[in-house]
Amino acid sequence: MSTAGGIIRALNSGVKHLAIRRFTLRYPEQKLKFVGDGFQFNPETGVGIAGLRGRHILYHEHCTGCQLCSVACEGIAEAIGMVKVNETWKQNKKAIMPQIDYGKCVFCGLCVDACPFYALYMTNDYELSSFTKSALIYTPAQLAIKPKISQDVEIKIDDRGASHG
Amino acid sequence: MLKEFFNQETAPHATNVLVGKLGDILVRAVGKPLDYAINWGRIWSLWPVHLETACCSVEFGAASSPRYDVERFGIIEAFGSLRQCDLIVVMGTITRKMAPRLRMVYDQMPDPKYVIAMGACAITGGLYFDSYNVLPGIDGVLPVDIYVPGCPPRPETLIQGCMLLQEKIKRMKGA
Amino acid sequence: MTTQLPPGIQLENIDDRIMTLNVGPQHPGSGHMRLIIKVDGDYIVSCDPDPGYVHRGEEKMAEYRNYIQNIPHLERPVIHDSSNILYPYCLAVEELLGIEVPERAKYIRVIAAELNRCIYILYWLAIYGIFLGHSTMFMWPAGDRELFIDLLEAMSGARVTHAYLVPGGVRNDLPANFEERCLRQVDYFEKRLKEYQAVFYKNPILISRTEGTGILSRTDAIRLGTTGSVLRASGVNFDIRKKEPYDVYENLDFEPVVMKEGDSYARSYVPYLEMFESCRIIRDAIRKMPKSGSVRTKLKPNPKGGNDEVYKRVESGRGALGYYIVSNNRPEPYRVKISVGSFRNLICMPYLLKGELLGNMPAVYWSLNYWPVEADR
Amino acid sequence: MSSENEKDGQPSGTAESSEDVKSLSKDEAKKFYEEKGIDFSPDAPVKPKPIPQFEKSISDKIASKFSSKVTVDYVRNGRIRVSTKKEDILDVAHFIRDELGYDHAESVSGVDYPDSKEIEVVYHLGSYTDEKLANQVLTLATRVPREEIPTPGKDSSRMTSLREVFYSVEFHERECFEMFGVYFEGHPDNRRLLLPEDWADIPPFRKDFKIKGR
Repeated sequence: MSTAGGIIRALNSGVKHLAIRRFTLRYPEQKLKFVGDGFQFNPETGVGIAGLRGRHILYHEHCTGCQLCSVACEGIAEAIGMVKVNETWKQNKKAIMPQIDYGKCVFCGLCVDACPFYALYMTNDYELSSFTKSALIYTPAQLAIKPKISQDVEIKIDDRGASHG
Repeated sequence: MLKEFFNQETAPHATNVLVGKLGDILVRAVGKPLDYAINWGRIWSLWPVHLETACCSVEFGAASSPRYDVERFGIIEAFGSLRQCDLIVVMGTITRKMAPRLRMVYDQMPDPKYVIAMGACAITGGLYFDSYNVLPGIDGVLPVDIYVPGCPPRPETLIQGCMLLQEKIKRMKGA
Repeated sequence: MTTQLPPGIQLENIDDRIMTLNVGPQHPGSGHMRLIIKVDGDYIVSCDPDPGYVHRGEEKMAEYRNYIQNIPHLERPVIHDSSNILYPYCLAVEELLGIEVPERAKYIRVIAAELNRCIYILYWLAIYGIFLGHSTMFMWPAGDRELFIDLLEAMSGARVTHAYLVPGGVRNDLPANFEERCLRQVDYFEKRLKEYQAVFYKNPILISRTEGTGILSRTDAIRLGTTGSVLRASGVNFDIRKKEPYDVYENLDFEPVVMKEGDSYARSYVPYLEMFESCRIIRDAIRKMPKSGSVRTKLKPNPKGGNDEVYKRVESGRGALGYYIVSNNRPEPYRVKISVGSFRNLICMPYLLKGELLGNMPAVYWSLNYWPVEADR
Repeated sequence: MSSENEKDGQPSGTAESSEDVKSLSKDEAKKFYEEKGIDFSPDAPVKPKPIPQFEKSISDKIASKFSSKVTVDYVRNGRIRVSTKKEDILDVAHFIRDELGYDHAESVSGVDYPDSKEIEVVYHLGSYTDEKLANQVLTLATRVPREEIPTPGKDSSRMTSLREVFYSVEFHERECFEMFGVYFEGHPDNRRLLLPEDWADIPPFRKDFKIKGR
């Protein structure tokens, strides 16, 4: 008899959840909001600024072609290669800039930690799936584009449970 | 066109052309809607294999959790029987010990079957580019349809990859 | 004939009565590992675990990378417990390089480690539920896990592979209003956690499947050198956070959970109770944490360890996790050995499954808190 | 003498090399620094730490029992390291278990030293039963000969298994066997554990096994 009671109690606690808000995030329509504009690094204090570690953004006007990001990536994923760009910048005589292969990148953010010139940051963009492998290689020109994102949904907790907006 | 048809020498070729054209028209009239119907069925009932190859299975599990709920897209929770599956999500690193098993699982699945390479390790080897026991990506083992980058990818990225796969299936030949 | 075969290869005797079953690597009741099980009818005669499907040679690769480049690598064995697997590495490297950690960073590390422990246990519980055919118990922990993932994502910027702990502190400071949000979500989570009782732990179906199966006695638990929740479920009060406190655990208020039964039920109940203790630690740590200050000691580029060796261990989600690092005056370690809880609990598997019903195999196997990727390294 | 050389060499070396080094590749630069004898390691003198009493008493017990057979390498807070010859390891392990109260092995790791032609097998032992030893880890190390061309299981790199003493070393020793080629005599199950079934190379954790591109 106690077995039946236990099963009924278990079922009952599940049935109670019919009255609870739906927790599901309806992904393509709703997108989660993150802290800040992505992971950044302050070389002066040596401490990062909290944010999501998504796709990189490269500021061409700050990049000096010093290769520190690719050196930092050397033993980790070897995702960063330096390529020639057809641009003339005063600070970048060699005209080389990082090109990132997202088929290899592990989004650890140590390349951002390595950049002393505020040139390489990470953004909130994470939608990178593709049909081909070569489309995962982002050139410096592609990296310079700021991603258009509308992320506004946050987790909400009230008496009727947790939900997304 | 008609001239060629009555010419003795070119007649067989012209007949072939005619039959081919008629076939094309037939395919367009009947085959396309049929393809569309078949593909529509395939899109909304993808059954992934329950084969965890490495740590990306954590995020695959999260994708079928209540928050992301891939069942909204017709991708049912990972499934035990291979004979009823048509999607294999390679969740991460393929080691030399696992590669033959992965191929064995793939060969047992009925056609048509689709492959999603999930995570940096499955795409290129990722962190383990110089490891002695890890394959540099699964391209040599399976034909890959969709690449989902990340280490591990967020469930959103995986869902986006699944949506791309659905787009791809839509444009595939039905039968 | 058999004497001439090299070690590693042997011939198998065929018996009519005994049947050999391969459980895994493609099997709904196993992870990325294989159990070669011999059954006589419904009873398991012997079990031979065959791990190595995810052996990636982390320890070898660590010898070619410097102390910073090793960080993303060494967290990969347990990505859903990545703070805890990096914790002993950071402690060991700090001792090798002689780095002092700021006080605030110590507290942030503890918070990250405890949040991560909850994430690990909830994932483990979700899989335990689905192994036993209880799909509600997959959905609830997998959903509640997202609360903590959100918190760690706000701290570190990634869902699971945080790479947040570094030798010398943490990568970045807490975001604004983190403490408030953390306390709110922890409160809500504790409320949710209590609901698991009726649906899972007091459920007669679960009790009949797990109670009395796979009993590991106290002496055997010690003899086999088990660790973590497996050990504590067998009545040994051993928690490294209490016995050998690292960072600020000695200032924090918690009690290790110990049960005496030693069966699958106890092994699944101990991690559940540990989550309450984790919540207690998080609350306590947020209260005692210095409100501001530095969080990271700056390292020299390419730091070198001396001619020394160090063994550091912490309590992770699966038990004691130790790093043995030998250094020889170079930026790269000479040898890194990770002593992981999963590998230490692997020895229980042939021991506990012998004589058990085949149907109880998933209940016993996953109650050992075993994560194959970590065991293989 | 050497320290004087270093002090003389360092400033002049760095001043000269600052221009040269940039054009050198990584390996060349490394060689360059090694030839100049420049060391970047911190040269601050290491302060001797006080030797903790409780750990000292344990190490004294071992040292007095096996006077010449064992050497106590270091005694630190919670950590003791004892090394012994491979012939004596069984006796020492019995003493450690029965008299001192260590009851399980946390890990068995091998360290390859190709220069001295030895492989070191390191046992980390802990205790669950003794409350006082809970924060102690005793490191028991021994060295076995190392073969240039290994044939795992058949060459001279072998030692007595400690499975009889510490039952928990079973899987650890199997791992050590396949990763270093150290054969454990008396172990019932010296089989392959983690590596693929068709592995035909030398044991991978030996230093002469090079991974791709390194």
